[in-house]
Amino acid sequence: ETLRWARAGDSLTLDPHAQNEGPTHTLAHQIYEGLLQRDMAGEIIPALATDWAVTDDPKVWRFNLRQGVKFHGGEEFTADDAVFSLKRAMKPTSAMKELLASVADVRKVDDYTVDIETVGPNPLLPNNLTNMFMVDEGWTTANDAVEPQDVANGGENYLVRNTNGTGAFMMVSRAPDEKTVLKANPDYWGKGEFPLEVTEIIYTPIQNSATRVAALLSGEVDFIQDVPVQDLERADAQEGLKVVKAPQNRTIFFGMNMGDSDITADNVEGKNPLADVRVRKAMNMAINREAIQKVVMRGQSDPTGVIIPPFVNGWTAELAAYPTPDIAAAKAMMADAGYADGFAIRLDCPNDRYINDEAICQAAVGMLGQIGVTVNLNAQPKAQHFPLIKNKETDFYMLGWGVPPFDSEYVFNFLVHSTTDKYGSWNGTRYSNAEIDALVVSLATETDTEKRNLAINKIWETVQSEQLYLPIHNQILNWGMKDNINFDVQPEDQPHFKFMTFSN
Amino acid sequence: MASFNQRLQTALDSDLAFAFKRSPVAMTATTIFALLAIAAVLAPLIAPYNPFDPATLNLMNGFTPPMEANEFTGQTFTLGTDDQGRDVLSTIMYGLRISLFVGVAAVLFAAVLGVTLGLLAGYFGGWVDTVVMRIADVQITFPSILIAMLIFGVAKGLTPVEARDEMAIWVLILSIGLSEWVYYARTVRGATMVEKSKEYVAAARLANRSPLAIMFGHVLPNVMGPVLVLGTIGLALAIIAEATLSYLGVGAPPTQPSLGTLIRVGQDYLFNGEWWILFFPAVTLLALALSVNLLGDWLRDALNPRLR
Amino acid sequence: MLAFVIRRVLQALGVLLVVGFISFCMFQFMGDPVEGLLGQEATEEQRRELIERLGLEDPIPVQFVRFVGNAVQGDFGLSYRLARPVSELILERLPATLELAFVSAIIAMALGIVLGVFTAINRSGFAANFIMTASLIGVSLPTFLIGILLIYVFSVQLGWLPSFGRGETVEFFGWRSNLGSWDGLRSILLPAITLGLYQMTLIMRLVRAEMLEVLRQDYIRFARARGLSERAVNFGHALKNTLVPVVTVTGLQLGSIIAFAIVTESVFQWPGVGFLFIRSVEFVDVPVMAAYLLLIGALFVVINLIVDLLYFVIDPRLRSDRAGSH
Amino acid sequence: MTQSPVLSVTDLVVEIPTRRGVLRPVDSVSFDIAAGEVLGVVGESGAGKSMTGSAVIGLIDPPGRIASGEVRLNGARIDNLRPSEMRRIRGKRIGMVFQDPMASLNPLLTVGDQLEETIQVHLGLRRAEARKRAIAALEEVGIPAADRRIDSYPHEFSGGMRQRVVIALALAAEPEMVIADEPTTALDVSVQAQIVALLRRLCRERGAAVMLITHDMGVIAETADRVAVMYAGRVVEIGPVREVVGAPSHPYSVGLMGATPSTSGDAASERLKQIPGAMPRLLSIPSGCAFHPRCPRAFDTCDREAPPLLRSGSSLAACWLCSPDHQHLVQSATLPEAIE
Amino acid sequence: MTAGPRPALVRADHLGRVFDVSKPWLNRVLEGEDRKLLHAVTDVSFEIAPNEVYALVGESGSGKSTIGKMIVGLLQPTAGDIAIGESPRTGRSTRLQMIFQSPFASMNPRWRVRDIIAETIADPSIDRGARAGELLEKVGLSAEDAEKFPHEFSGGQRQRIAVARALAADPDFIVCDEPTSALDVSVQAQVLNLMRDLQEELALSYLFISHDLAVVRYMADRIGVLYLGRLVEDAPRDALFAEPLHPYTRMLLEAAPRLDAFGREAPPPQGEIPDPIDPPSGCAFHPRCPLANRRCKTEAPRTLALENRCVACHAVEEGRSA
Ligand SMILES: Nc1ncnc2c1ncn2[C@@H]1O[C@H](COP(=O)(O)OP(=O)(O)OP(=O)(O)O)[C@@H](O)[C@H]1O
Ligand SMILES: Nc1ncnc2c1ncn2[C@@H]1O[C@H](COP(=O)(O)OP(=O)(O)OP(=O)(O)O)[C@@H](O)[C@H]1O
Ligand SMILES: [Mg+2]
Ligand SMILES: [Mg+2]
Repeated sequence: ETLRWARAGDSLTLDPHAQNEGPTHTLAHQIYEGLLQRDMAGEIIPALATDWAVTDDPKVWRFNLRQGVKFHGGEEFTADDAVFSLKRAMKPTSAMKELLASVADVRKVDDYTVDIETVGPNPLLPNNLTNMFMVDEGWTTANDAVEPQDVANGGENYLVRNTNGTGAFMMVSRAPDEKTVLKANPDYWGKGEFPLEVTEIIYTPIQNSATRVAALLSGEVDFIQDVPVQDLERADAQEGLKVVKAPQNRTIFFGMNMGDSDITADNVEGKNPLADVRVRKAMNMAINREAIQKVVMRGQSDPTGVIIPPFVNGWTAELAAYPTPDIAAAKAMMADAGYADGFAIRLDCPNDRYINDEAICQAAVGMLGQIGVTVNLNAQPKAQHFPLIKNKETDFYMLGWGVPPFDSEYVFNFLVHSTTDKYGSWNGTRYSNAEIDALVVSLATETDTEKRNLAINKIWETVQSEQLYLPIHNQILNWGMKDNINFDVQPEDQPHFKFMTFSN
Repeated sequence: MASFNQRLQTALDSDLAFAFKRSPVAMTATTIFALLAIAAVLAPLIAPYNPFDPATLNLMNGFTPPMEANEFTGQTFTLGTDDQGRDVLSTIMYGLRISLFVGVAAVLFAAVLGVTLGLLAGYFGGWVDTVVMRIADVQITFPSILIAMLIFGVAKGLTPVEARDEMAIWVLILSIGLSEWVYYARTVRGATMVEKSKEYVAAARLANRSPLAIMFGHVLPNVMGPVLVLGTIGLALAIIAEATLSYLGVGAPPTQPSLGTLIRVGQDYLFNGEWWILFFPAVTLLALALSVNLLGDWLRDALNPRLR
Repeated sequence: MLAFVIRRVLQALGVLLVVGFISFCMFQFMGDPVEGLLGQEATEEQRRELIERLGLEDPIPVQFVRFVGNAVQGDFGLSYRLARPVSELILERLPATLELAFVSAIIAMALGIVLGVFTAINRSGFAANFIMTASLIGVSLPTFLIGILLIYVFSVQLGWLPSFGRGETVEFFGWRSNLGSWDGLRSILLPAITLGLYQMTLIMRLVRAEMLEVLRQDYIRFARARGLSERAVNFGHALKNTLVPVVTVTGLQLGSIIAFAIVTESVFQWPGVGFLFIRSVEFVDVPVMAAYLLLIGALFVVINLIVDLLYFVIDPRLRSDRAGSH
Repeated sequence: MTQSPVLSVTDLVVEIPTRRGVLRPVDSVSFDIAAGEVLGVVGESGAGKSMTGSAVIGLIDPPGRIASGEVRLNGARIDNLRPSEMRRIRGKRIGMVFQDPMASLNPLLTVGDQLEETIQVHLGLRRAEARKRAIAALEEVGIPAADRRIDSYPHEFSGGMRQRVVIALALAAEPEMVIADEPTTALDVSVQAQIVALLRRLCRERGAAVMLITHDMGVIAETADRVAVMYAGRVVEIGPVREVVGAPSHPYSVGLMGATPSTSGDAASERLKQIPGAMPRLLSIPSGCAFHPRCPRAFDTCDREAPPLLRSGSSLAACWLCSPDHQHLVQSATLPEAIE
Repeated sequence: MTAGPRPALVRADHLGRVFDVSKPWLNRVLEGEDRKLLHAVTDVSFEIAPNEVYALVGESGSGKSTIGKMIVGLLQPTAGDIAIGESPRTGRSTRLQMIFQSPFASMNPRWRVRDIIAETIADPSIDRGARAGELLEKVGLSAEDAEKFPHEFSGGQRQRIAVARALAADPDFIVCDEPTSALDVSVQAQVLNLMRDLQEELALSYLFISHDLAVVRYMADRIGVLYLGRLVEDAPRDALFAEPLHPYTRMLLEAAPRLDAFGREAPPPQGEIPDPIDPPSGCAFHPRCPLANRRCKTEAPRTLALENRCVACHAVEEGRSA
């Protein structure tokens, strides 16, 4: 079966180690494989490694490789290739190196066995290997591409436009941003293990969402990612089409600068209204999350009171509880805090990053207006939005955060710890609490799971009582496709087409 | 003072008025335009809601179809509501205000700038002419969209974020005006060179009139005909340009939507059956631009002595 | 004529320099390329390194001189987003845009001239008046709305024509063309109509106005008085004289067709330079944007030059030696 | 003048419907022109001279039209022909020369193109032959080095040369009848003399009838055999040139001649005769004789009834003074010298 | 040229005007061309006495208008001087006025007649409206006409308004540049008569420019004949018409159609006016001149002052012209 597939963006490069980015990985996953992979449910399953375990030395993981696997070019996959690929992914120009930061060494044991030694014990290492693709050593070296493409420096190498993986599909042709054609790999090792019903993939990025939906509705494509929420119903209702959904590992929320004594984005002189927790609570209370869910998101979101989705370690139902909107009570709290007449503030918001991001912000403008907070909305492309947060140039902003390792620590490191060299790079709240910082740091080395979870709980309690963030909802992923396609939504938004089946 | 009635009478008897009374197209277009303009000007008085005040919006009213009660709030809206629960009718009226204001102001700006430069270039010739026309050449190299994006980029970099919403309108006016002045300048320059060589200008020089007095007292009134036509057509162009820019997201701010912003928003809901969000603003925009264009077209013919 | 060409070229270079400066300056104010390039989790050190490598800390005039120097050699640097030479990216996509513009221009010119002549000759006929009024709708509808409507009607409702992309393309000597296959032709139809409609109306109205003007001239009366047929008068004499101003405007319109392709390409997902430009603006891909603006400037200048030269071909009065004196 | 006329116009009326009413720029105009004869048509601007010429050749711009009357060419009616038939007459049997040689030629085509085109249409020649004929035609109108100049564009000729080209074009198919509408107004005196002489020579050689429209009395006096004087759309006087110019009957003709300054004679220091007022606009043509408000000798009949052409000497004049009933008026007051 | 019996009101002294009609610099460099200069007026001298009408005749392009504009100060001469009264002229003076050829283009169509006339009134103490009405009546229109716009008048009436406008400045001297060439004969007669009456009544001087010898003969006291920017003959009217000396003057007189010359078939003059940018060598008229000899081709004739008139012709000088 030929599958015509469209999504908003295109892969940025074909070099599998040059970009750590969703759409780029999605395409790479069809062509290349790692030692491990996540299946359509997000579970880790064997790929080029058949099994793996920590050795006696808690710092060393041993991987047994699959035998008889051939690259598209015919070369056999061996431990040399695995060592070469992992080392390549750790090179300075690699975008994957942070994921392997804990790796001290990679060693070939025999032709089909590889050891990975980490700096300290790292029970989560396999989580970081699912996007770590294997390339052929001989082919890569022969084509002078030992160093991954130097994206930052505008570099280019052979792998940027040529592929030679072990995956289920092989490249036929590619015009970036326009069209990519793949065909089934006749010698794929997974025959019998995966459905492999797709024989050809025609991949067209369609950025404009209306056009993308139109393409699906008119039958020009079979499968699209990122269906606009308003068109879900129509697409679902249309004869021959269906939409499948799954919660995504990403929470949308607003951040507030509570740390500075005065802020520039407001109209209050000499004071920072956001520094008062009553104001933050009042604002939290003014947000009508259900209205946003019903109207803006058309039900395609899970309103939440905490900035992590449920699959993440540390999440509890109590944390996720959110107040019912109560304008009167919120106003009272504002008055309490000395802002009976409200204040004005600028809200920075992306308009091309999250599902209906700008519309959510607009809705918030109206809701906050009802408790006297006059919000000036500044919606702009992500390229301009994110630097504001990183450079601490915004006092009130929208952000969405995914948690690939499925653990709260990841969130704390980036969003709760005060900003230092290593931590808190995305903490736009300027929140700084030495005690909490110490707790966050301790999580990395705490091996006792219970103690660790207690610490996590403690941190979350503080975050919630301080109302560091105004959480809105967890996003829901949805894919639109022909009725005869059987495919579940993958929580990382990664369709692996070798799993796709058709019913006729 | 008896002359007012007399002048009115003269005006009504004039060729233009005569042609007007004879042209059903011109009359219809004027009526439509007048209705739209009145709706725009009086919007704060006659619009059922104030869509620009976010605090009055109820998000739950979002996506209410025309003339149907909202499923959560039970409210009914003549033309339905948009994604933010704004009454589409009121929003169109307020959006018209923006579109018309931007259009008229941009045309005035372009006309004043273009006419002045055109007069100077045409009257003085020489290096004044060269400089003005070379600037015009460069200007025309950039189509209006690019000019607008450019000005937006610059304005965005230069203005504080708080001021942007207010600035947006002025930036629109500036960018559309800047992309249109060339047409006025070229036309007026040409007409001025023709007028300048006419003997009445020599007569005025003999009366020791200053060049400025001649330019504005003598030449200007005689080149206003084409300027009027350009202005009318330019108004339609400016309205469309504003809509396009707002559609591309560099125009009116989303909290103060113009017709283009409304269409941009509405386009997302075209395929799922919520047609009214796109349809009514689109029809309004079309009606506005069309009526202005029809008027301009008619005016061009009516002012052309050879077609009379 | 040589002098004329040289002067035009010099002027063109001046224009290009100004355009270059403007496009260069413009992007000094837009976004931060470093963020676009490195993404959310980059370290301070990486950022510093990159800024240095891109020379973003040099004074602006230095950056501009470097920019011009490179631009002259066709080197616009590497796209921040795609990490490939900009010139290559643009060359890759230019055929799509040029072809779209070309087909639109052909549609616009062919229909525009035919309808313009028709409405001029049958000035007071019903059909002519109808076309004239209908044409106003053409100039009153913004491009994006036309595109949306066409997609809605012809792709979604009727399912006749594709709604996006180039469809199947055929390669001729390295130029990927839509015109070689049925699918490609179907794909180019809607975008080309969207893009060309406005220009068509303009050209039609212009041709009509000019034609009416020319038909009033004495030499047309004289041609009639010599017993030439209506056909010879209308087409042999009037149309040819009409073409002089039409050529200028059409030339300029061709330039704006290419520029307005931004809107059309984004509505129809047409993989051309305009689309590349929009994507680049989103990613603040400065080199691509600068190169695009320069490209548009250069296209305009070249088209203007060609138009001016066409004048020489069409109008013998300009060819004469006495052109300077009157 | 006994032979049958080449062109015969009878009671021609041209009407132009406008939104302010129907205009009659030509009203009951009749005249004949015989072969080899030059009929001069004089009158002030707006008198309807050009309109008459256009009506004869069937080139009145819509919405103007011939409302009544007949135009006959060698006895056959041509005012009611179908466009295609009329086209075969234009250029072939009636040639026309317009006032402005600058504007009469298509600036984008060479002189040769325009000549050959015309010759091919009318004489059905092949291109090469047509070209030969074209060169011959240019030589005939006195263009030196015609074989080289034929490939020049109109702007490469001087005004006088251009008018020669126009004449060559008008006469290319040897028409029986030539209408020259102010062929020299745009030219200098010295060139004017050349062009008039050329036109007269060619027409005489070919025996063509000529309708020479002008407002220059002097040109008429020297060139025409007979003269028609037009006023407000009507022919007010028509007759042999010596009589109409030398001893006019109609008070308007009298005034016209008296108002014309001259390079000869002795009256240089005397005042010019002047007719008060100006020609009426077409919308407000006075009742009766259109000239009566300006006429020093008008009497009661004049504003009631329009006079027909009445015999006066060997010419015809549309003036009640020439009517036998009013001869007593003529006799009682001999024509005053000055009409003021 | 000659000192008249009375002190001159206007004196043009070796007046010259050159227009630069060269192609742009780059073309000249590339095409190896020189600067092209058009000598519109060369070495023209004449005097106009108070209350005298001096006429300039000549065919199109002979430089008549250029001289007129230089005299009133609309153009600066490139050579020679103009003296008004005793003093050399500096700047424009409203005491010199001009009447233009076109009755249509010479009045701003958007202005009322009153304003058109009042614009030239120099004296600020005068009641402009009243003065305009007065002047209108003087030129044979009515004072109420002041409220109208130019398009409400016929060509002849407009030329009367133009006269009124010229008179508004209270001038001594008016340049009339072909004031009647756009008018019909009957109207021309009215305007010419009016101008003559006013000249007598107000003791005006005119520089009367025309290409029509008959009109000139009617209006002028003294006539200058121009050919290609040079004054070829300058004589009192009667003398000129009775005995034209210069062959060009003769040719003009010959070519002018005459009301009484029925069926005249004189051979027409030869040739056309040459290109002023590239005029013939020597005497510019020699290619068309029946009397031309070798000297005429090489040597420009000087101006010969005869009794009360002057002429610039070798043939006259050599006595070949009889
Ligand atoms: N299309 C028209 N509509 C209205 N009136 C017209 C039109 N064409 C001509 N006329 C009028 O018809 C009258 C006769 O015009 P015609 O051109 O025959 O005059 P003419 O005697 O040739 O004058 P001239 O000497 O100026 O050429 C004029 O009053 C003119 O204004
Ligand atoms: N501004 C100018 N630039 C260049 N050449 C000029 C200019 N004004 C006049 N000339 C030239 O000077 C010469 C004399 O012009 P001028 O207008 O004085 O002639 P004229 O005798 O008044 O002719 P006409 O009878 O046509 O009015 C002409 O060859 C003309 O082309
Ligand atoms: Mg005429
Ligand atoms: Mg002149």
